[in-house]
Formats: sequence, structure tokens, C-alpha cells
Amino acid sequence: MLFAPAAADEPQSAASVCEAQELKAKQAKNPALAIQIPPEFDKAWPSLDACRSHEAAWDEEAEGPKQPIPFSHKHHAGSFGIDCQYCHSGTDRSRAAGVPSVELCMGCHSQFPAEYDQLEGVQILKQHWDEKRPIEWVQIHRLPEHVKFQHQAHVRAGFDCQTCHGPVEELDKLYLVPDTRWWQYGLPTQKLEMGWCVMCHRDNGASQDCLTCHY
Amino acid sequence: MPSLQGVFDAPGPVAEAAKRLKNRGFSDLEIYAPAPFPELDDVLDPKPSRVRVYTLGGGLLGVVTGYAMAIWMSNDWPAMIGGKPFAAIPTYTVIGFELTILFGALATLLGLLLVGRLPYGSFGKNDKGYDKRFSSEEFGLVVGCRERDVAEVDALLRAHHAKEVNLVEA
Amino acid sequence: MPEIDRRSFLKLAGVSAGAAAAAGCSDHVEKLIPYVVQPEQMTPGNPVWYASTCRECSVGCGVHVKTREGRPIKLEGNPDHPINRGALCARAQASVERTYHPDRYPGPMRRNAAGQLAAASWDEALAQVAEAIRADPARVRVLGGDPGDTAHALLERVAAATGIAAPVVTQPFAREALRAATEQVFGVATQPIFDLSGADLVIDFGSELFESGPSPVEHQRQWADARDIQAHLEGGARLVYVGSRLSLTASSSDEWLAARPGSEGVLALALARAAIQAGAGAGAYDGLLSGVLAGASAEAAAQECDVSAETIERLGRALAKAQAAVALPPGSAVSSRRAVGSTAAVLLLNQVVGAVGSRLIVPAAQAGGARSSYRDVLALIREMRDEQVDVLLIHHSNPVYALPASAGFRDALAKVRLVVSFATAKDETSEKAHLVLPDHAPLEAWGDARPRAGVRALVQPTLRPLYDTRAFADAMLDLGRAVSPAAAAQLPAGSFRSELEAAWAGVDFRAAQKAGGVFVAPAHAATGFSAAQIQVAAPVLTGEGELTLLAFPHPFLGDGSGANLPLLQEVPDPVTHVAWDSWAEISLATAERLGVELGDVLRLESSAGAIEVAAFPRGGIRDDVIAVPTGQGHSVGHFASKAGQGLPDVARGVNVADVLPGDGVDESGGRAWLTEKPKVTASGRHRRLPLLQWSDNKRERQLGEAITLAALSGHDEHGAHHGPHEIHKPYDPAADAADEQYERTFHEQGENSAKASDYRWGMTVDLDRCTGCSACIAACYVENNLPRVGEDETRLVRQMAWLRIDRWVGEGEPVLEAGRVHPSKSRERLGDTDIRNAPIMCQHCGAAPCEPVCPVIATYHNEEGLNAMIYNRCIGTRYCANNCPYKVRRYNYWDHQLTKWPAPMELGLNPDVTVRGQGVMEKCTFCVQRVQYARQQAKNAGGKIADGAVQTACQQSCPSNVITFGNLRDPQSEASKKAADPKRGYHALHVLNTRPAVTYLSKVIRGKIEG
Amino acid sequence: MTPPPALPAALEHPHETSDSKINRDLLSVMDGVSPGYFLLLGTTILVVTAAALTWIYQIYIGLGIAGYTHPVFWGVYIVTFVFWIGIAHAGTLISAILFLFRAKWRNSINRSAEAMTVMAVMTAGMFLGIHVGRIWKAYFILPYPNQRGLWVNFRSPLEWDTFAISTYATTSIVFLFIGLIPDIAIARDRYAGWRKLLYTGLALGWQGTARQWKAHSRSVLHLSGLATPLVLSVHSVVSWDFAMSIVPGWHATIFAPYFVAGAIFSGFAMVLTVMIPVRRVFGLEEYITNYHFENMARLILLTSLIVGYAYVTEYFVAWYSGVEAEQSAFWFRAFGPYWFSTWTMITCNVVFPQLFWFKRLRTHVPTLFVVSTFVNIGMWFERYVIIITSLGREYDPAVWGIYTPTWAELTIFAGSFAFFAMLFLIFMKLLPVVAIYEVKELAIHERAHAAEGAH
Repeated sequence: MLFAPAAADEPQSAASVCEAQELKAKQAKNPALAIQIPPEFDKAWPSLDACRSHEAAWDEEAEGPKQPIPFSHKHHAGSFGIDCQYCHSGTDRSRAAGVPSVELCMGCHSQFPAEYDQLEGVQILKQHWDEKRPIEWVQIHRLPEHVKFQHQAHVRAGFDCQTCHGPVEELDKLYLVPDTRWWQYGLPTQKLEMGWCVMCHRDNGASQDCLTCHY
Repeated sequence: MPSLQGVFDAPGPVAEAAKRLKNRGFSDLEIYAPAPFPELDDVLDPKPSRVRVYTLGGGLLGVVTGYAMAIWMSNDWPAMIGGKPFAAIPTYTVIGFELTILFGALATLLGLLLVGRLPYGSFGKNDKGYDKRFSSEEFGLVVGCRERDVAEVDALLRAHHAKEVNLVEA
Repeated sequence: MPEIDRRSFLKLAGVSAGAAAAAGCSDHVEKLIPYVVQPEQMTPGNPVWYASTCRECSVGCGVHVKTREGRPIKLEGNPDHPINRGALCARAQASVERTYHPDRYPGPMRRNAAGQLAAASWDEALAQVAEAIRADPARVRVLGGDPGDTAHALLERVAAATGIAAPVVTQPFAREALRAATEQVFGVATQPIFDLSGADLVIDFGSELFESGPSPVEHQRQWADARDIQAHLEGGARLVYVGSRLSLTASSSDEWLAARPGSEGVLALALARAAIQAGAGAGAYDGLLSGVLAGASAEAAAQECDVSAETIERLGRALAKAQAAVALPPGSAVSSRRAVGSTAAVLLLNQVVGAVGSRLIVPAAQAGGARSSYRDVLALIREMRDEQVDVLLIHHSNPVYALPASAGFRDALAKVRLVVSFATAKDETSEKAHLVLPDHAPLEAWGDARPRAGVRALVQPTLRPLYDTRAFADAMLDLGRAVSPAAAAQLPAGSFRSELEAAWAGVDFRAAQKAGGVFVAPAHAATGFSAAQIQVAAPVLTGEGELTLLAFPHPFLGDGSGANLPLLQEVPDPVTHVAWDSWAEISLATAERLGVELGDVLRLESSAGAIEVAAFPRGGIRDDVIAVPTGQGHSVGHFASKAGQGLPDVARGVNVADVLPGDGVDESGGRAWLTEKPKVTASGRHRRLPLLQWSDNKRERQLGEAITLAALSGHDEHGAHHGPHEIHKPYDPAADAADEQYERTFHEQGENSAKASDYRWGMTVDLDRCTGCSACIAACYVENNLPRVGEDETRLVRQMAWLRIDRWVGEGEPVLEAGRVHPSKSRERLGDTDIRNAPIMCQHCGAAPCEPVCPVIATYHNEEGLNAMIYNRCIGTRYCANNCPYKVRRYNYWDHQLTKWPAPMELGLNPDVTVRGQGVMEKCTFCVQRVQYARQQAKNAGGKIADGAVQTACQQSCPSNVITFGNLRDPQSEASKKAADPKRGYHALHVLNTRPAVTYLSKVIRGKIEG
Repeated sequence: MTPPPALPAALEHPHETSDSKINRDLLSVMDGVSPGYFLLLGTTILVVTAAALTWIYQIYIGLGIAGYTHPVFWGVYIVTFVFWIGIAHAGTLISAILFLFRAKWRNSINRSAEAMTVMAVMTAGMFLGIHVGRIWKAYFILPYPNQRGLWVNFRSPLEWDTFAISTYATTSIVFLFIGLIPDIAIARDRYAGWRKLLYTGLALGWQGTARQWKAHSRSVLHLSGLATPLVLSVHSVVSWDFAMSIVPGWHATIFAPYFVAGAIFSGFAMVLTVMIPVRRVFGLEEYITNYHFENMARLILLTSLIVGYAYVTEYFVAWYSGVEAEQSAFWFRAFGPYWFSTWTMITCNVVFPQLFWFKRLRTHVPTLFVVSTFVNIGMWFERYVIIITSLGREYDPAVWGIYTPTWAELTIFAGSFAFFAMLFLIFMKLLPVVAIYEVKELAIHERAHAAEGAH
């Protein structure tokens, strides 16, 4: 039932900003809901979806490997719409996309209000920064060594990152989004398989010379 | 309906007996032989065996497949090989030839099975009139006939030097 | 290497996805480890270059260090450097291996009770040394090589501050005689500079111009330019070589005088006399004829040197006629106990022919810097033996190995109470030390040097130290400070780095970092000339054998410092093609006399000791000489000894110094090498040498062509027949069968036709410029991650070299010799210099025999004329290799990437080149990774690949610009122009109609020098 | 030709026993295993195991354990491969070509010959796998549709090989099986237990009705028609593995006929080498008579002459061509470090078979056995000579070299013989080693003639 009179006498209270955000959300749905938020938790940041993304990024059930930090692409690239190349800066001028340095993360996070540190992910990040210790991300989009992929060529040709990496901006926890767009002689090709690359090259009139990728 | 089994020593008499019976209008005949004998081949079924059709068909299919495959595959992803043409017919002849033989041989086997009605009956749990002697060195002629013809057939078989005549089915 | 080190390394480096070290397509989880702080100038995936200086030998070439993700992976010559002008030698190419060497010490080590080296902390280690020094500084000595300019100065300051004796410097090949002779003749104690540019007659009295000479890379380039056939139709500079064996330099000479070793001085004087008589110096030196040259008649010299008087007269006239002659002094191999005299004689000859001031520059004496005198080293050994030394600090040298055993250093060392070594990686000396305070690897450290007047070179670190090491100078500073507050007070406050910058205060340091140093033209400072003190005498040889022992410097291993670098062991000696082992060169006659064949073990005995080494009979050596290279015979080191083959403490080859007398010093106290006539006997045993060339008989096949000067200039039609011009096929894209096909097919299909591809990559190889120095081979190894397969595999001729150099003696003859299991007999002859060095790499044939035989299209011809080899498609039928007439394809019989790169060597791999796995074929790709990189850069800039934008590794490193790579479809490209040479251009084995993309330019035979 | 000897008297009175003597004699080979047999089988299995382990180790550690060196990229593995392919030719030749020539004397040996064909092809096929560097990727050689969109190179002799060998294997198996069906039926009617089950399945319900026999003999005829050109093609293709290259000593137009002749040569020799002991052990003298052996000997003599002629031609062409590379290559063959292989080849293949000019010798079984064995040795060395010596002396003298086989190669080489023997031993106990129905065909004809003669 919508109204819970019992709840009225003992208001639910929050133990963290994130819980506070959740309660606020509930209350927004259900104004009758009595909530009690200690002032130290009554903050605008981290926002509700920041909290939720943070939660989802370490969701055990969700597909994909557990990363050292509950980092959510959905939150950063999606809701905040940060350009991919802001963090992965090498893409347009290098073979490798490049993974942002801890310094780059801190560039923004050092400026955010203190209560952000309630998020475990941010705490881990700052530990790394303080100890000058690199973050060991688990690689998801991996090509064998005998494939020489050129990020710059594809980015400069105007392909979206999503073409190969999938709808990253919608994912809290990243994984290799399956894609069997390309079919070869009635055989499905898995993402990052050779046939998958080749068919795209064919469709776009790109080189089919083996030496383009294998040397 | 009854059928009689005549046991013979040599292919010749069997052939003659079978011819006679056939002329008399007996159609339900079966000859058993321990080895292939030309004289027995055309007694019951004068038409040339159809196995050759299978062989020919297989062969033709093979040669076409061979050339077509080689040419299409070489052009599907054209890679320059030592400056040779993509449709290098002389070299693809080998492929065409080998597939001719391969398909031909398999088709022949298929032909044997179909034309020879193999696998036959209940895998040789002695069917009507078959006797292991026929896989030794004796010949058999099994005739299916009406009751009243039994005597006649029996006589006829014996007349053609059947060592013995048995009623294998009453 | 310990995990912690790797981490700390990764912290700074950070690996990009799929770093070359990661094996094939393994499923294990790959970590992406970004920087904590990313250097602003670097982008993962793109190379970063640092200008620095090579410290492998004393020449000091400038290098550009290519780093990827913070790891140096390749050295390339610094084009703006006055010495090497962009080229490098094999040793420099290999030096990157020092950084990732498995023998490196992870940190300070101290010998424990059990006698084993165990890890220690810097503080306790330094404290221990300081304690020992404090006890009695007078009984402390420092022995070492040249640590670099500022470092040495600092070292001397520390010595002074702590009251320990001035450091003793030891350098096996220090050219002390040359310094002394220069002082005698020109009155300046310095190392003169020889400049061959513009020379027209060069006489090398055994300096080994192109291998171990004063400045091999520089001189190769200058020589090649001075005789470039395009520029000098008359043939340009001629080279006369004086020496007893057909060395690399001799192989490139126009005339070879096989003089008796040690007689160079006499010959030089005789030549000087003949030259003066022929009018050299226009009477200025007639005085000498009655003076020092009085007795130097051609006849007398002919007796002494075993060179005909006629030749001496002829060359004398030639010298007089020459516009720009120059003579180079004897090198270490022929420096006898009378080295100063003969060197002085050669300097005098230079004076007579007017080379001084232009081609022979005598700069002002430099202050500071490390000076070495072998005599001082002997004195130190005596002190040690007499137990006057308690503490011995050893740096930048390996005296236990490098000094003759009979000098007694090893035993004397045992009498020193505390031996401290600053070695980076373990060697014979550091294994004897009580304490090891490891120095940085050269690529990790700061430093500087004054290799010669006018060149002040800077050494920059290119990666954060892999291990817990400390720069030698810093360690010495810390030591000095630890000894006493008083000492500390006299020492600079900062670190070595700050000292360095202070020392460079005068100049724009940032600019110097970019340029690799500060360079000015050297000024000639010699005022006078005096022949008064020149004392030429026959060498004093000990020992009662008939053969004179010629201990010549190994072109790659040098004094042995290169022996632990697998690459330098792997690249075969350019003359004998022996790798991973020692050999003893004897003449065919001597071999017959001793009854030995190739590989039969000889025993060399002298008062000093004995060695056993496999014989290498050849025609190109005097009958009275036995030649053994230096540098081998290490008993310590993963590659230097046989430890890497699972035979710890087993020496690889022999150390020729073991039979040399310990007291071999010349007049100036420098180390003499030509000192012994050992007893040579056949031991009766045989060992199969790791030998990489079967025959030097070309059998008249079109592999290394030559054309006479006359035929070239069209004078001599007869000679023309020997020239290859009638077999020449000038390049024509239509001559490329593949191109025809592409046009036919793709044109019909309306797809991107061959015309659409603007490139047809090709190469020209100018045999007339090639000296065979093998720098290209080394560069190829480093660039393309070629495994160093080691001795056993080399013995089975399973080396993986994509580029080899065939060495031919003349045209050869198609003899139907009954083949022997031995490689066929040497065809060299004394005085014969028609040697053709033909670098053979994949010819990228237009009608490639290897392509049609591959069942899986693992190798094919692409639109740009490259013969592609796709490793991951190969199933290893090896038919392509059988069908390759040039035999340039190599097969991975093992999983080399697992076995041949002991940690941390895999960190030095080039991430742009796939590391081939077990069972696949591989070959030269024309450095396609560089083509693709250039293509991407061009694309980004919105243009086409410019001519010269792609330099293959071999081309880049070549000291004499033998190789030109470029787009043959562009008639204006360098490569096209050179390939169009109507008379010299030819295709190897053209009769097979493989239509190669590589065009060779025949060697020009200039003939003997006319008087 | 001497007429076939009269058939043994016993056959003229088949009713004295419940079963015909032919059946009893020929089936008796299959039942009862002596300790000797087990000993033999055990030995072969041991050797095969050793070879298999070596192969596994080689796959794990790499081909480096073989003796390859820089110019010589093919070694004993390919030599042995070609050797077995050669052996594989006798079977089809005897059954197919002689069948077409109506050479009835073949009837008693063609079964074992066909069996040998199948086994030899199986053995040879394995060597392709042993030889390649990445057997785990060897399937790349098949033109199967794959997601990569890659196909194979139909211009490559090795690809032709793939097709030729697989076709040959399949066809020979079909040929063997069709021939076996009636005999399996015979066995089916005479055995109980697991054999009964097995044969019942394999006989496909064969009863020898007229219709079946008709189809059967037609199939055999047509298969013979197909197999005959196949035999010739297969070894031609194998020879092109070499002839299509530009290696001096390989690039010769004579190779196809030369190899085919050599194959028939070695094939017949192998049949003799195997059948002589088999006949002895199982007392089949009545069915496999000296008359058969003599005819084989005649063919061996003929092919030996052809092969000898080919050797001469090769040397002549090399000399006459004036191509220096060819000349030195052939000189090296005869007088280089591999002289022994060349002279072994010539002695065994050309000299010894000349003994067969004398009837006394070609009917003398021990001589036959010894000579045929030598021919096998000689033919192996022929391939050794062609492959190793040619590669050892190619165009660039700087990279000439010497190849010596290693323990690994020799183990696997021995294993191949053990494997062949093992298969044959098992075959003998499982299926009729002589074509029973064909022997009967002859016997009954004889009897018929005899009967007519009596009238």
C-alpha cells in the first residue's frame, strides 16, 4: 500500500549522503514519507546517480570483471558527457588509446567537495595518488599481440568509439559488449575477431592488405 | 505361398534353369552365387546396371566443383601470389581432377548400395531361401510359385542338375 | 627479476596494451597500468627520442635513444653529431642490451661468510667502505676505466678530499703510444684527429680503420664519400692497407701490403724517403734524408718488411703525386714494445705528405680527463702484491679479465683486504669483490665526455633505473662524505647531476640536451715538427715459436667489454663469419705444416701460459703469423661465458691475453700487444666452429658483382665482360609480374588498381661503399626483435638474421670440388683485395618463388611491392624457405621468445614488431612497421610519404650509406635514381627472373695504385 | 607367360566337407593367434609408442630437435612421407590396372596389396602432420569457410598434395571395402560371437544375389577406371612438390613419370617383402604361388629399368643444360658427403634388380625377398638423395650446408615402419587377407572346364 502510517512515527534516517539521496528520492515519490537526515549528510554531492553508478560499478551480478575502482563510464561519459578523448587522450595521435593517469583523475576530483570522499572509489583513487601508486585496470578490449591496431587511423576516419567498444556511456560496469553485426559466409563473427574487423574494412573500402594489421 | 530352393554346383545350369522358369512366366526368382559370373548377370535383369550413372554423375559434379571452388575462392579475397593470375586454370586442373575422382568414387559406392539394394534385408539373418552354402561354393535358385506349380518347378530344377531341391517356404 | 622491482619500473614506465613481451594470444588477464603522472611530451604508443652519447668505446658517437612507454628500445645515430653523422656501429646498436641484462646486480651486494654475494643496503655498504678508508687512506687505491669527464674530475676531488692516492686508469686499447709519439713529433701530448674527407690516398698502417680504429664509423663514412663513384669518376680515394692479415679494413683496400707485423715504422720511413725523393714537400724535408731517413732505403725496408722495394718506390711516387694523402698509425694489434717509434714514423710520413693541419689535426692538449698508462697499472699490481693496499675501488673496468694473467693481478687482488666493485652487471672482477656497489646502466645515468677536441658530449638517462643502483660518481660522493666531515666539507654539496650542470654552466644546457652536446670544429694547435727523437726499431718478441702471435681486437667484443652482450656474440665476425667462439687464423701453408684442418684445436704455449683454440686456416694471412681475436674467454657472465647454456664457469673461447707476457710495455709505458712468439702445436682434438659462411667461392653467380674502373668508364671492353652491365635489368614497374597482375585484375574489377598505389618499395645496395662492418645486421636484430639463438643453434646454422653479409673472394670459379663436410677452402691470397661484401636481405621479388608454394597464403605480394610474411597464418611447411634462392627466410625451430630473452631482456623488445612464436617462418619485411608509422604520420599531416621519410633500420645505421630505401614508382626518389645506374646496377641471381625490388650496385675494382 | 598351374585336387570334390577348402584355408588365417604373433604385435606397438612420444615432445618443444639446418629445411620426415606414398601405389595398381588388363593372376594378391595401400597412405599422411611446424594450425590448409574470410592457395603444390592424398586415401578405402563385402559375408556365415556381430554389420546384408553381384562387378570396374589415373596422378602431384620449385635438382620435367615409375617399383617390392613371409607363415602356397611372385619380379625388373633410365637422364640433363648450379648440385650428389646415399640408391635400385633377368633367380623365393628388401632401402635413399642433397647445394654457396638426422627423426622413422606392420598384423586377424570370392571365381571356372572336358 502506498501510505505507511507506521513509518510516520519513526522517520527513516540516513547514515551517509548516498542513503540521504535515496531517501530524498523516495520522499519525492511519496511526500508522506517521513525522513530524517543529519545535517552532515544533507548535501547536494555526490548526486543520486553518482551514488547509484558507484554502486552498480561494483555490482557482483553485473557482467564484466571487477575493476580496482568502482569507476562508472555511464556516470562520467554518460551523465556528465565528458568526451572520451578527454581521458583517453592518445586516440587521435597514437596507436594506443592510452589510459588516463591518476593525475588526470585527480585533476577533477581534487576540486570536488570533501563529502565526495564518502564514495569508496574516490577514497581508493586518492590512496593511489597519495602513495603515487598506479592503478591496475583489468583490460577488456584486448587484441592479440600479432594484431597492430591503430587508434588514430580509426578515430581520424571519424568512427565513433562505440563502433568497437559498444555503448560504453551507458554502462556502469564495463564488459565486452557482444556484437555479431558482421557475418561471413553465414558464420557469425564475435567482436574483435578478425572477420569482424575485415567485414567493417570491406564495407568502408578500407585496406584489406594483411600487412595493414599484421607485421 | 511356397518357394523352392534349388542347389547347384555350377553357374551354367542355374542360368539355364532360371531362363526356363522365366519363360514359363515365373517372375519371383532369386539367384544366389558365391562369386560373380557373367552368365548369371543378365538372366533376371537384362538391362545394364545403373551404377555407371552414379559414377559419371559424381565425376562430373567433382570436376565442376573443383574448378569452381578454386576460382571463386582465389577471387573472393584476391591476394597476389608470385605474379600469377587469380584464375590460374592450369594449376587448378589438379584440384578439378582430384575432386572428379573423389566424388566419382563416393558416388560409385553409393551406386553399389542403392542398385545392389544394400544394406539388404535384415542384415543377412537368413532371408527366404538364402543358405550359407551359397557363400561357400554352391549356387542357389529360389523360385516363388503357386501350390499347383510346385511339382513342375521341382522337376524343372532337377532337370537342370540341381543337386537337391528344398521347399524353403510352405 | 624480483616483483617489487618490476612494479617500481612499471610505475614510471606503464605498459601499453599488448606490449611485445606478452606472448602471442594468451588468455591470461592483461593489466593496463597507466602512469601516475604522465610526462607531458609522451603519448603511450608513440616513441620519445632522447639525444645522448654512446659509451661503448672511447670514440663517443652521438646517439638518439628511441624509447617507448619509458623503455629505451633502440639506438640510432645522431645526424647532427660531428663524429658519426647519424650512423652507428654494431657495438652501439647492441649497447641497449646492457640496460636489460640478466646479469645486472639488483642492488648493493656484500660477500657473506659463505663467500656468496648477498644483498646489502647502500648505507651499510658505504659505511663499511668509509670505515676501511678512514683506517688508513694512504693504503687505498682506485682503479678503473674512463667514467666520463665530470665524473672523473669528481672522482679526483673525492680522492684528494679523503687523502687517497690519485686514481689509476686502465684501458686495454688506450692508444698511449699515439699520444707519446704525437708529443715526440709535434710537441703536444694529445690524441690527434684523422680526417679522411677529401683524401685521395689513405695508407693504413694497421689502425684497422673500419673496425677498431681511431673512429671507425666516422672514417667509414668519410672514406666512402671520398671515393664515391658517382662523384669521382676516376675512382676517388685509394686505400692502401699495411698488415699481416686480410682484416675487414684490408678487405676494402685497393692495395694490401702484407708486411711483417711490427715493421710498420720501417716501412713508413722508407715510404717517407721515397716520397721525398719523388718530390714530396718540394724540398722542405730534404734535410730528413740525411737525418732520420738516412738509413731508410727501399731495399733495406724491403728486407725488413717483406714488401718489394719496387712497391715502396711506387707508393712513394704515388704519395708525392697525391693531392691529399694521409697515413694512419699502427693499431693495438701491431703495437709492439717499440710502438711509439713506429707510430712516430707514421706521423712523420704524414708531415712529409702534407697531411698535418688538414687531414691530421693535432689539437691542443686537453686538461683533465682520464689518462691511462699500463705502467702505472703494473706498479699498482706490485703494491698490491707487497700488501701495501688495503682497499681497492674498481670501476668501469674488468681488470681480472682484461689484464694478462701473467701480470699477476688476480693473485695480487687476493692480498687486498677490501675489494669494492662498482660494476653494473657481474663480471670476473666483481665476482672477486667483497662489496659490489652497482652503477647505473649507461642508459640510466647522467654523464658527459670529451671524446676528442671540439666535441663535448652529454649522456642523458632515458629511463628510471630498473634496480636499486646508484651512479658511480654519486656513490663516490656519498663515500667521500661518509669518510669524514672534513672530507665532506671539501666536497660539493649537491649530487653528481648538479655537479654536471655546474660543469656545463657555460652553455645552454637545454640546447645541449637536445643536440646531445656542444660541438665545435677542432682547431689544429701543433706548432712545431721534430724528427729528432724518432727511434724506429724492430719489435722485441719473446718466446721461441716460429709464429708471431697477432692479438687483434675483435671488431665487436673489443677488449671483452662487449662479450656479455648476446647480440655482439651472435653477429658473426665479418671476416671469418665465426660467432660465439674464438678462433686462431693461420695460413693454409701453416695449416698444412701443422697438419690441421678447419676446427682442429691448436695449442699456443708461452712462458706466460697456454691456450687451446680452434684453427681457422685461410689464404689471407702471412705464413709467419697466427692471429687470435681478443675479447673472448670470459668465465663469468650469462652470455660471455657458457653459463647461459647451462655450463656455469665454463669459459667461452679463449682470452688471448693469457699467453701474452704481463710486462709488455712500449717506450711510453703503454700496453704492448705484439710481444710474443708462442709455441704452436696441434692438440689432436677437433671442435666444430659456429661458422656461418660455407664458402667464399661465388662460382661466378650473380651474387656480389664487381666492375673494373676501366670497364665502368667504357675504356676497356674486355674488362666490361667481367662487369655485370650486360646482365643488368633496370627497374621498370612493368617488370614486376605482380604489378601486371594487379593492374589486369583490379582494373577489371574496378577496384583500387595497382596504379592507385603510389608506392613500390625498393632498395639499392651499393657494394662499392660496403665495408662489411655488420652494423646493419645488429640494427636489424634490435629493430625487429630477432632472437639471439646462442652458440649451439649457431653451430647448426639456425641463426635468425634477416640480413646477412656474404663475403666473396673475387668472381670465384665453378669448380666441381668433391664436397667435403668442411666448408670449402679459403680462396684468399696474400695481396689480393678483391673481396665483395654483399648484404643479402629479402629481395621482395616481383615474381617471388616463395609465394606460390605456400598452401595457406601466409606469404604474398602486396600492392606496394612488399613480399608480405604473415606470421599468424603460417603453419610451418618451410617450403618457402626451400624455394627462396637467396635463402633469406628464417624458421623458428623453438619458441625463442620464451627461451632467448631471460628477464628482464623482454622489456627491450620493440612493441611495434610481433615476436614470432614457435613454428613460424620469418624474414626481412623492409621494416614495414616503419613504413606503416610513416604512412600514419603522413596521413595525419594529410600528405603522402615523402622520399626518405622511411629509413629501414639497416639503412639508418649504415656508416657508409650503402643502403638506400625508397619508392621505386617515384622516378625522383633516391632509390630509383640509384637503381637506374646503367652499368653497376644488377639484380642478384637475375637469371632466375625473380624480379627483385633490391638492386645491387657492383663494387668498382680500382686496381693497384699507380706511382 | 607360363599358364596358371592346375588347381589343387581337393577343390574338385567340394562336398566331402561341410565347407569348401578355400573358405577353410583362407579364413583359417584369421583365427587363432600364436605367441609369435603376439610377440610381433607387441614389438610394433612398443616402437609406435616410442615414436608417438617423440612426436608429442617435438610438438611441445619444437622442431629444433630434428636435424634441420639453414639451407636444408626438409629432412627425413618428408623423405619418409614420399617413401610411404610410393609404397601406397602397388595396391591400387595391382587391383585396378591389372584388373583392367584382366590379369587374373592378380586375384590372390590384390587384397593384401589394397590393404597395404590404405595403411601406407595412413602412414604417409601422418608425416605431413609430423613435418609441419604448427600442427595445431594445420587445419588452415583446408578450404573451409571461416569467419576470417581466408581461403587457401590452390596454386601451391602442397595444396594439391592435400587434395591428392586425401582423395587417394578415400578412394583406396572405398576400393578395399567394396572388395571386402562378399568376403565379409562369407566370414559372417561362419563365425559366432563378436566377430559375427562385426561382420554382420560390415557385410551390409550381402547375400550374393545376381543383382548384387552385377552391381558389385560394375562398381569394381568403374572404380578401377577411376583409380588408374588417380594412381598416376597422386605420385605426379607428389613429384610436383619438388618439380614446381626452382631448386637445382628438383626443377625437372621428368619428375612426374620418374616418381610414378619409382612408386610402382617400390610398391611391388614392398608387396613381395610382406607377402613372402605371410605366405610362409600361413601356408598359403596354394593361393599365392611362385607364378605370382615371378610376375611381380618381372614388373620390378621393368620399373627398375625405367627408374635407372630416369637417373641417367637427370644427370645428362644437368650436364647438358650447362646451368652451373645444376651441374654442381648433381656433382655434389655423387661425390659430396652424401655420396653413400647416392650409390646405395643406384646399387639397390638399378644393379640388384638385374638379377631378375635370370628365371632361376626370379623364381627363387629367398632371392626375391632379399632383392625386394634392398629395393625398398634403395627407394628410401632415392628420396633422401633428391631432397637433402639438392637443398644442401642451392644458388648461394655462402649458405650451403650439411644436414644430419637426429635421434628424434630416426625414432619417428622407425615408428612409421612399426605402425605399418602393426596395422597389417591387425588386418590379417580381422579380415580375409586373400580375396576369397575371386579365388573361388577362378576355382569354379577351372572346375567347370574340367567338367566339360570330362563330357
